[in-house]
Amino acid sequence: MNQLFLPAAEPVDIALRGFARAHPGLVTLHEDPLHVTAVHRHPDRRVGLVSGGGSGHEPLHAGFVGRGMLDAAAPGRIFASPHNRQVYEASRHAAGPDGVLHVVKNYTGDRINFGIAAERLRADGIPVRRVLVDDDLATESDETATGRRGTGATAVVEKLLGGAADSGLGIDELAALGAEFVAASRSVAVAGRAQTSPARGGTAFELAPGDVEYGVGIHGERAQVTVPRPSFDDLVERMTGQVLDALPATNDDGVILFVNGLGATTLLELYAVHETVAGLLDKRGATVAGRLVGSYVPALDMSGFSVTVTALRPGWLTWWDAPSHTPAFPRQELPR
Amino acid sequence: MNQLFLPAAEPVDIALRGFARAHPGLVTLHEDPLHVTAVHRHPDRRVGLVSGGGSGHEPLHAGFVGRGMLDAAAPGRIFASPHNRQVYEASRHAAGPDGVLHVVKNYTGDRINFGIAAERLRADGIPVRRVLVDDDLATESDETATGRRGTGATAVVEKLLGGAADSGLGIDELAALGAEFVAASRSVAVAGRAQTSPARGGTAFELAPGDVEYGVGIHGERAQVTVPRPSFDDLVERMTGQVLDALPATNDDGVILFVNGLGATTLLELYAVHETVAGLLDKRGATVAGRLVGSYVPALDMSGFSVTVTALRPGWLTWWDAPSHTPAFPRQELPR
Amino acid sequence: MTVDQTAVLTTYARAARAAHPALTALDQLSGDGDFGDNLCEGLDWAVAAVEARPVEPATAVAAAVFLDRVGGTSGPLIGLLFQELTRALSAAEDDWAGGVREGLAAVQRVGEAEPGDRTMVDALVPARDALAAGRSYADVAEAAIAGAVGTAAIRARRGRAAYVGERAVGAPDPGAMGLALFFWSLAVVAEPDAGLPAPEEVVPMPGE
Amino acid sequence: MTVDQTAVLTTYARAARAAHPALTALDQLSGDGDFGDNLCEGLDWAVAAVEARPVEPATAVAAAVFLDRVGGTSGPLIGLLFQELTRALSAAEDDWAGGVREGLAAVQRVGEAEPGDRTMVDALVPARDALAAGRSYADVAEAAIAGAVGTAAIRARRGRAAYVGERAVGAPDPGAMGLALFFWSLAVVAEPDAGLPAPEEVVPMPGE
Ligand SMILES: Nc1ncnc2c1ncn2[C@@H]1O[C@H](COP(=O)(O)OP(=O)(O)O)[C@@H](O)[C@H]1O
Ligand SMILES: Nc1ncnc2c1ncn2[C@@H]1O[C@H](COP(=O)(O)OP(=O)(O)O)[C@@H](O)[C@H]1O
Ligand SMILES: [Mg+2]
Ligand SMILES: [Mg+2]
Ligand SMILES: [Mg+2]
Ligand SMILES: [Mg+2]
Repeated sequence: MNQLFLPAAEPVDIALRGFARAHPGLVTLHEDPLHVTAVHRHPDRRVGLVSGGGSGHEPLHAGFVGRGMLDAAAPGRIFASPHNRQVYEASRHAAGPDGVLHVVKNYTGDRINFGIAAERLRADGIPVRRVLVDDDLATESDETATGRRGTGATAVVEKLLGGAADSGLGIDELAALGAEFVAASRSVAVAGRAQTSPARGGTAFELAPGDVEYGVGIHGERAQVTVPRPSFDDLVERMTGQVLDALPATNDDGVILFVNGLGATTLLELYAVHETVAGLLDKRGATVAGRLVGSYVPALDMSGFSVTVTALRPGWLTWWDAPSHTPAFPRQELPR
Repeated sequence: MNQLFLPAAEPVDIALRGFARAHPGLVTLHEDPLHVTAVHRHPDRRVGLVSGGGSGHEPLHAGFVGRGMLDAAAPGRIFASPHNRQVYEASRHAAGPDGVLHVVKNYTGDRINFGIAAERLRADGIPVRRVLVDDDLATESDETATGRRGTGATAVVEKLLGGAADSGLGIDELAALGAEFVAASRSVAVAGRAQTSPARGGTAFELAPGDVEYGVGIHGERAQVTVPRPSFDDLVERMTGQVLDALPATNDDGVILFVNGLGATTLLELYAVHETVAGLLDKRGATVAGRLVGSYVPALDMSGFSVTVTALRPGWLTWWDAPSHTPAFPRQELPR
Repeated sequence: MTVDQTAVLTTYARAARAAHPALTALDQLSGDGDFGDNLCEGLDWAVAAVEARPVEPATAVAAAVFLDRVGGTSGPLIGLLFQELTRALSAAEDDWAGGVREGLAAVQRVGEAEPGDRTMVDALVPARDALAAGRSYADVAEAAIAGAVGTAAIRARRGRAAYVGERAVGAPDPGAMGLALFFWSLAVVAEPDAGLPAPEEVVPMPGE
Repeated sequence: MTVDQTAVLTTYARAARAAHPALTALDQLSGDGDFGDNLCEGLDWAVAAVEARPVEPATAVAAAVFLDRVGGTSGPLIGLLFQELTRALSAAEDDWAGGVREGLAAVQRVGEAEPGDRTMVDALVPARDALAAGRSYADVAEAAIAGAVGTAAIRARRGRAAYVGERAVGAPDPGAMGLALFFWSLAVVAEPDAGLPAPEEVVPMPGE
């Protein structure tokens, strides 16, 4: 029976200290309430970008704090929303002359806590807008009022918003753009093994041998469908098809393809998935203009992966390719 | 029963294609025989750095190919040494005016295949030297002639050698330095769950509930000792103590601390380990001058982590901090 | 005549303590049972903080305590109510009507609950309307209590109340009852002779 | 008199085929059983490649084939021997002595085996010494065969042979016997009248 290697008391606080200690030139740790802020900021940025959410999805969000992406992040306990005070203080630190933009994954707890923080900021006279990320196709249904969950697209949206914010846009333009980025992004995820339960150890749920969860989320909830594991190619084709069919027709601006590991899935697997999805996109005539492969939005140590596609519009690629200086998001310029 | 998400035929070839496709500006793929080479090279570099080994340890080594680190890498099948022809061709591509330096993890197969490639290169008139990485304390014993395994320190040695090579050193100086880097580095690893068996699925070996493997390797072999899981703090303290006791006394130049995930272990856990080890180093009066936290030398999707410490000597830190432009190794300069 | 904020807060804290068993029982029926604790702890902390910092307005102190330290869904939402009350009361003397109006608006922006969703909104909406109509504080309290009691009949089809289903029908929503006690406290301070029932009668134990 | 490289190679291929069952049986006793396949496939490919590219020296073609395509530990090591033979023979006519000396040195640099470790080195060392002493090719072959046969008595304490332990004692090392056949082939081509035994007799089935 596996158990996480975590200290018994305050694991998130200790981990975040270790994170800040590992990246001293990039992020600053604040302990009361817990949040991290960026050391550097692009001189043209007018709006602070703030995100956050439950822990267990690292490097999301703290790993994306830094010049070019987020100005601050507020981590909750494992799989639990941050307290509004964390978001509030993070936002006060991060606010630019044109206010704060919150990037929020669509979960009730996150919506409420970011919402309360936004009310407090407004009471302080700081302009606040929100970008709600809801990309997960598995939760698309007319019956639930809660809507699609926010998953992998969050990393893509945070990078695009970072690039856009550094071009000097104002808060309303950024909020509108953020909503467009989300509308252009859809994801689906599968799992072959649940994550380790932080509380009890062992896997959080059991799968029959040879089954996979199709349409799994990032908080360890089961998917709505458990299916016999298809062949690798069939599985990847089904996922790619589902994502592409849900997107507006892609055009000459191409797409961003993000193959995300859910925690325990190896880079070897993720790159094989990447190669296979890219081949399918080729066949469909979609040009992959931007790529990201790695475990950037995991669900603790779940075995599985997600595929996210963002249909680009003119100008977006510049923001995707813009340099960023964060602990975890790779975007570097070569020396000339 | 978990299974890897990999295509049935030629998983490593397909993954490496997906890798090269994901990093087009940094690496070039060669398919026959399989290897990757760097697109860019520092103008002062005179010696090509080449590494390789079994697959399943990604991002090692291909992820470290690029300006500032390796000039080429040759991946074998999962957990199997690359063929000498892969190493030979990779080395021919990568050779500088002063030859090729091979960075080899201490395993019989890797030694032989890199050795054969070296003989072939010498027959072609290309100078070749080798740095053998053997940092794993669990395999330190007077009885085995094979010596300590090469594990986590490989990432550290490849970064340090990359920086040193870019300062224009010659092959003999680099080979001597590489041996010093290795002599100054020791590692130990623990696992709470074995990796998924690529052939059969399921975990490669079973651990009794509540046990951990202490002194595990990166090829899925069991450790020599299975122990009841100590508390997080006790475990980290035991590992840190063992590593520090095996190193030459650290001095004012400080150490590099590398906390490495074995595959399924989350960043949350690794940063908590990092914070705890760093606290213990503080107590021992060792200054942490360089840090690396992440799953850079995993054993497929094993749950566990290793701690590597490198005792620095004057000048080494410059090489550690030197910028590198590779798919996986983070080393960036902020814009001024 | 200005209603004393500090008196309202201390009265509210006493009333909530008196109703604590019933509020807890109501949240055990329809939630996780912590609403009574959340509300009473928050009010006790706020009263203590006001004693420690008497120069600050009591609603401002209560806002900070509820927003920063009180748990549960209700804690920070109640904090928003206090925050907007602070703004309104500092802008215009005795503007409880404006504070409740803006507080409810903030609660709804954040919580996205509509009237009839079986939440504290069902106490706040009739109170806001009674205040806007310029009714007496006792009338406002009665409107809030009636709205809260009315949640007992709701079997919500959407939102979080939907999870509870039939199980909770017959007993009112704890948050709505807890907020009704706020308006009860306001009335007791502003109109001490109105003859309102005791808090234990306003929030009876379910089933009694 | 120059010994014809191509003839040595084709003779070697035929001899290895004849001894294939015995070589396989020996590697089944002490290894994984693939040595006979590795050697015979490699030699057959090399012979075919020489026929396709007759201008290149046969040892150069064999070196490329064994280094690039033959599996097992032995394949590329044999490739190194052919590589060094190519260098020596192109530098000085008929310098088989120099080629074997350098080939053995390369095999030892790479494989780190010492004489007595129960490997192909135990056939190569006596052959190298006999060649260095200027002995006849038949004598060289006999020295190599004797060295290889002698591995049957070795219970190695270190290196890969140590894994095998007692189980393999009594039968010789397959790699050493396979390399002995190379020197047998050299002698058969260089000194056709020396009257050496047939390959099946040089490498008898174990236990016979
Ligand atoms: N979205 C919402 N909007 C307004 N009030 C809400 C909302 N959700 C819950 N509430 C109120 O919160 C009360 C429960 O508070 P509490 O027990 O502190 O929270 P929790 O349910 O998190 O334990 C409910 O009785 C209801 O009145
Ligand atoms: N380190 C070494 N140096 C020289 N020869 C070796 C070494 N290891 C193995 N051999 C030779 O290789 C032979 C086995 O070859 P083969 O069956 O092709 O390899 P494998 O053991 O990989 O299957 C052994 O019989 C031995 O003669
Ligand atoms: Mg509750
Ligand atoms: Mg609760
Ligand atoms: Mg064999
Ligand atoms: Mg073999």
